Amino acid sequence: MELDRDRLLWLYERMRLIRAFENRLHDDFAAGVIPGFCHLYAGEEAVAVGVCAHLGDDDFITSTHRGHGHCIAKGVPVDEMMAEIRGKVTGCCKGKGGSMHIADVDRGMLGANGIVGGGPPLACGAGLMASIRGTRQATACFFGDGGSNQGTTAESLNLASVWKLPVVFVCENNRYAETTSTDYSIGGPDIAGRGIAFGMPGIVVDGQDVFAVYEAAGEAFRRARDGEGPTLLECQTYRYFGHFEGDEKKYRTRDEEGHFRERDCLEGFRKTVVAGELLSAAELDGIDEASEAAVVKAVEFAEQSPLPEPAECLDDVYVSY
Amino acid sequence: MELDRDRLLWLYERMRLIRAFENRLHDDFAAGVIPGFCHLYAGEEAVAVGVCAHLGDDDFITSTHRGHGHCIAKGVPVDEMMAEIRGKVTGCCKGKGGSMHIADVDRGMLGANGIVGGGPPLACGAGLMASIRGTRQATACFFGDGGSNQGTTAESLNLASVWKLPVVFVCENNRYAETTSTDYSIGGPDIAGRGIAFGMPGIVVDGQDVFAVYEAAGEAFRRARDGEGPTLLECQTYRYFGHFEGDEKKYRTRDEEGHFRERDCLEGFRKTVVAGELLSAAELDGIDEASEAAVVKAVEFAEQSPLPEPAECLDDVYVSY
Amino acid sequence: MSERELTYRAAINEALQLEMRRDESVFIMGEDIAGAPGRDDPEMVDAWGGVMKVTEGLVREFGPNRVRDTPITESAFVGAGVGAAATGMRPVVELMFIGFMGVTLDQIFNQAAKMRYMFGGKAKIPLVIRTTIGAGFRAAAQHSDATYSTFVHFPGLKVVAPSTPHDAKGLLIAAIRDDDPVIFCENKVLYDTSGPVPEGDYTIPLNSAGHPREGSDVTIVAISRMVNLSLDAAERLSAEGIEADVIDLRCLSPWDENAILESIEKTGRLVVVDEDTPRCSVASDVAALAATRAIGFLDAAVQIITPPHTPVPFSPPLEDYYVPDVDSIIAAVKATL
Amino acid sequence: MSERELTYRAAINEALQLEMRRDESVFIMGEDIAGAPGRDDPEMVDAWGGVMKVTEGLVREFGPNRVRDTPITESAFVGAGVGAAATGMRPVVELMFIGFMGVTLDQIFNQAAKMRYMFGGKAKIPLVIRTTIGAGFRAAAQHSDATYSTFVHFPGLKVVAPSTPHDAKGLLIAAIRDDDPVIFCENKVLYDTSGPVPEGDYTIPLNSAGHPREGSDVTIVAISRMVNLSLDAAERLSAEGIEADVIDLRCLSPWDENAILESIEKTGRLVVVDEDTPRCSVASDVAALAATRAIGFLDAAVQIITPPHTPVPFSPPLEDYYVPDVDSIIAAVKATL
Ligand SMILES: Cc1ncc(C[n+]2csc(CCOP(=O)(O)OP(=O)(O)O)c2C)c(N)n1
Ligand SMILES: Cc1ncc(C[n+]2csc(CCOP(=O)(O)OP(=O)(O)O)c2C)c(N)n1
Ligand SMILES: [Mg+2]
Ligand SMILES: [Mg+2]
Repeated sequence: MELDRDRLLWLYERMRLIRAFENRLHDDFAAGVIPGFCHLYAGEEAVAVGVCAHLGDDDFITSTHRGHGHCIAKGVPVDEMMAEIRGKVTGCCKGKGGSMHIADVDRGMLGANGIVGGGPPLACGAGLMASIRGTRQATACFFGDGGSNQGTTAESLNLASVWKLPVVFVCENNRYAETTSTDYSIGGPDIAGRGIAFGMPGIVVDGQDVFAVYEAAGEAFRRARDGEGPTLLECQTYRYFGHFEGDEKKYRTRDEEGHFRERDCLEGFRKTVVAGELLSAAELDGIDEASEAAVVKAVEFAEQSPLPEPAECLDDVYVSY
Repeated sequence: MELDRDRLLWLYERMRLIRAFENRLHDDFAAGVIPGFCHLYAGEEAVAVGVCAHLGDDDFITSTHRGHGHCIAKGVPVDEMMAEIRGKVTGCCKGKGGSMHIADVDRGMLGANGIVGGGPPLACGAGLMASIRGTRQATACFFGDGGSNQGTTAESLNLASVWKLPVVFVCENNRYAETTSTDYSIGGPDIAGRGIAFGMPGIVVDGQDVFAVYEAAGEAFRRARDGEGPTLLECQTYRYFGHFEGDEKKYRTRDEEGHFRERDCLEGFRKTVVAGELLSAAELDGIDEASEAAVVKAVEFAEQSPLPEPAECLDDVYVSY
Repeated sequence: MSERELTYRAAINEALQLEMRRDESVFIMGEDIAGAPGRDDPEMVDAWGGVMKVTEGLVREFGPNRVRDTPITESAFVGAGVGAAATGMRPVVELMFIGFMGVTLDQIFNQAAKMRYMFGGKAKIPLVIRTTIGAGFRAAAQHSDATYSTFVHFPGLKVVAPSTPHDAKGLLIAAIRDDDPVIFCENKVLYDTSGPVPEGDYTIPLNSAGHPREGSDVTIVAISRMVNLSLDAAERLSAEGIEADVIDLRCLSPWDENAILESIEKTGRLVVVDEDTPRCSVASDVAALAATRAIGFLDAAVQIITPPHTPVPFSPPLEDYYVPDVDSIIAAVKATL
Repeated sequence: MSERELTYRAAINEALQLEMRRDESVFIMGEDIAGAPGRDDPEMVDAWGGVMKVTEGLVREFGPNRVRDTPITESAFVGAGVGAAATGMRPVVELMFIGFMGVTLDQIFNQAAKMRYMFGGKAKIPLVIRTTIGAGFRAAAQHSDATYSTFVHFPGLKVVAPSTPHDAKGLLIAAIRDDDPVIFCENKVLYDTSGPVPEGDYTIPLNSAGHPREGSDVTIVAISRMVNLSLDAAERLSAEGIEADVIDLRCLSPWDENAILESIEKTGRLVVVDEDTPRCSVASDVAALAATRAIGFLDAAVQIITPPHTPVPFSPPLEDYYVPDVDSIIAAVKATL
């Protein structure tokens, strides 16, 4: 894997920023200042970051209800994100979308999605655009283990396969869909195999290891851009918090949580790069601090931003009507 | 395979009756006496019959737009079918459904379906009923190669798999969905593999050979009734006529048609049972004649039956309103 | 003698419990309606009881065979409800939010709704789909719709939207016993509201309207949570000497047209309050009913209060602007006078 | 100088052709819109040109990259249209029959329609979904709906339903150039009808009404094929001295409310003719418009002519009973006099 210093720093920075962002939201939700539903990505950072490391500004991603990590990995500014989640007019969706619809089309982030399975068809569309135009743009399509059961996902796997669309399907298998374990909901030995059945490579990846994700995604995007068609990566990971904020997580044990926390992606990264003398602990500590600071700044930005005027409710439905 | 004389006779009778019924409709459509869309099953008889041979009156099937063969195999009387297809009040749906919605719930035929992919969820429901009640009733779910791409089908495969529903999914892979060849539309090496990916046996079956279908379906229904869960049978077959009546079949060659006509299920059956001295040619000839006669009688019944009164349009929407 | 009070949530839970006890063919399914499916650990059983906790406790009484958590496959499990209903069961399926209808509409609109008709009356589909409607949760555009109009439009479906715990229980029991498919719309914002609910079972006809307040000056026809706002508006109007006749349009299809027409005859003025968006809505139907069958009685233009023709926005001030409020109802009433 | 006549089908085909020539970002997709996808044999190319032959010939000119046959996966390919539109293309997607909306509604209702709004106006979705509506083909309950009301109900969508070849071409070109998602409803029964269609490109505003006949006695507002029936009715009424003002409501959302209101002001009488089923329909909207904004001008109860609240039956006498006819329109007009 050819990962230079800059790339390594970027990976850690992004993962760390996601962690800081989500931890802060966890606290802020508990403090009652976050309206609506809030699904946090903490624990799964290696997936979004290892995947998006391969994407430029004119590549695309589609996302899920658990979209903050995808946004940050794709380069959406945290100030605008935090403002959006707080419902402020300076938010990336002017307060109209909130956490569940956070988006930044100009940066290729085609939206979090409140509909499980809503994203895969859209990802096919971005891929189709590139395919028809003959560009080398690629699209990453994130969805969960729960989302893998949705018919729209299966249809999209097939469509991308038969049209050889430049789409990388990234299943974030965090073992649960709300309270429902994959032991219960997934027919078949794994999710990756569904990709194979629909005619593409289907690969199980350690989603706690950003290097593993980075490597698997690298080959997948190469294939995609070279016109060889889609790939399905099943990244095995875990969410640290509840399904949404407020969830008591009665459906899983603290033991299980501990087991996964021991395989934390940030810790793992730190061990590897420090042991391998690729980056120093001090550099990483610096990123830790910078991330926390960036989030503090984002919260300040959000708090100081105005709410939208009520009548703005009426705008932005149509380009013209 | 334990196929006694009666069973052999039944298989041939049913296949032959379907063939006669569909050939007659082909002619009648050309003559302009059949209203609406008409999708004929000729060529695929071995599939419906080999599958339904394992079903009793209290078992269920779900069907497709190409449903006549399924009806006949499940025991729906051809008189009522022909009357329905002609829009007569004596039809099995009192003229309200027509060819595309032909049904007979009392005989476990849960309806042809105008929606590709409409049937599989319904089949899960019939299976669920049996599963919750703990009966040994089984359900066969017919769908096409085209239908195998529909999200509802994938969802149903998964649901039946995780709930171990007593459903046998029968994909009638007749190589085309309208004009679209499976070479174009099916991602992955075959359709059977999708069953495996969703956690059930997925088996490719020669759908021109009623014995092969009968045998594969036998094991599948045993599994289903014994609580071992669903099976996907991909039966490779061919439709002799166009997608619907009026279709010029420009998307395939006469050569290809000839190739499949050479592997006709009725001819194949005849050869096997006569060579094996299981049934005599004369017996089979007798069935041929009886089938033609039954269809003539069905047409007479239909022709002599009245059309519904116009205002019956208003009935049967609700049980009460 | 003090009447027993229950929340809207508890009233629905009780209706399910009573019907499941009464009739073996009733079962419920949906995503996480029990929670932690497949786990034996007694600490985990009933981990959620539904995202809104409406089905809490039922899995403990009836077990996972009749209280079924589903994978996220609305087409398959709603369709399984249709298939189970066609073959003799009485499924109650939870569609978590009405905005999720899009991933399963075919099974509702083309299968459940049309099956009986297409089959010449030779099938019945005693299916209930429970779903949640309504804005106010800051749940944004895909989780806040109140788009029951979509279902009212389709022949073959029945649609109800109770506004009180009492009606929720009685209508749900009626819906479960009914032999046609019923879309049962629960307003999320009402779950924590309380009201008197009789013990034991009772039913409310699926084609009836409620009449929570009598008055002779103006008719207010309202749906679901809008009934509560309309009653508040009526209180305030009463203080000014304006007496509103409030019709609770709890049954949307079929609906009690006569209740509306009789009230208009009495008052000569009509205000319609609906939380669904305005185009092709129940609100339009009510106004159209007036235009086609009560025109001679109308003394003023009909007033319709609905959200604007926009999706539901996220940010609190935007969402608050979106949902009709008491002031707008009062203004509409005054505009008819 | 004789005007060129084209069929409704050919007019639509021409609109697609012109726009595909003009703008590289326009492409079309749907099931069998060319036919025999993937086959090189020149005899097979364009084997169908769409189930209704509307797209015939386009694959020969534009090739399979821009004229894409799809597998049967409406959610995936309609959604792919949304995604392609969001990323800079102008897709025209064919949904073979409007009754198939149920397998893809989420991509239309929750994605295409809401995306711009949810994203704070920072996306545009220049998507056209062409679909077919209407009974009369003996195609039974799932292939005969005219349920555009469902789409009119949803904020974020535009909906048009042309009744003439001329309007079909001009509205389709406008729809393709429009930056919002448009549901374009083609009436199957109209495909073989002919009328004058100018050469070259022209657009018709997506919020306009047609006014094919002027009259001062009664307003008839009609949609799609019902316009033709209404004009026939108007002819017969004219023979009796009754002059109908016929409004062709070719644009359903947005719609030209003023055209309707002005006509009612002039005539004082309103008949609405719609092939969609009655509840929560465009017909209700038109009547509601009258009730809310023209009540002072109405001299008679509004009359609404629609099919009954039933699915579409198969058998010819039943289907003929289902669809509104000229006699029923005439009777409705007379009831207003
Ligand atoms: C169509 C649809 N069904 C149900 C839901 C409710 N819901 C939101 S998130 C979720 C679980 C999703 O699980 P998964 O795909 O594994 O993603 P994760 O939450 O684990 O990241 C469910 C059921 C929804 N939003 N959309
Ligand atoms: C949801 C839906 N999409 C499209 C159609 C139109 N259609 C009817 S049959 C058919 C082809 C079906 O192919 P397949 O499933 O292989 O069945 P076959 O006709 O070969 O028996 C299509 C596209 C439909 N009826 N329903
Ligand atoms: Mg998950
Ligand atoms: Mg086929």
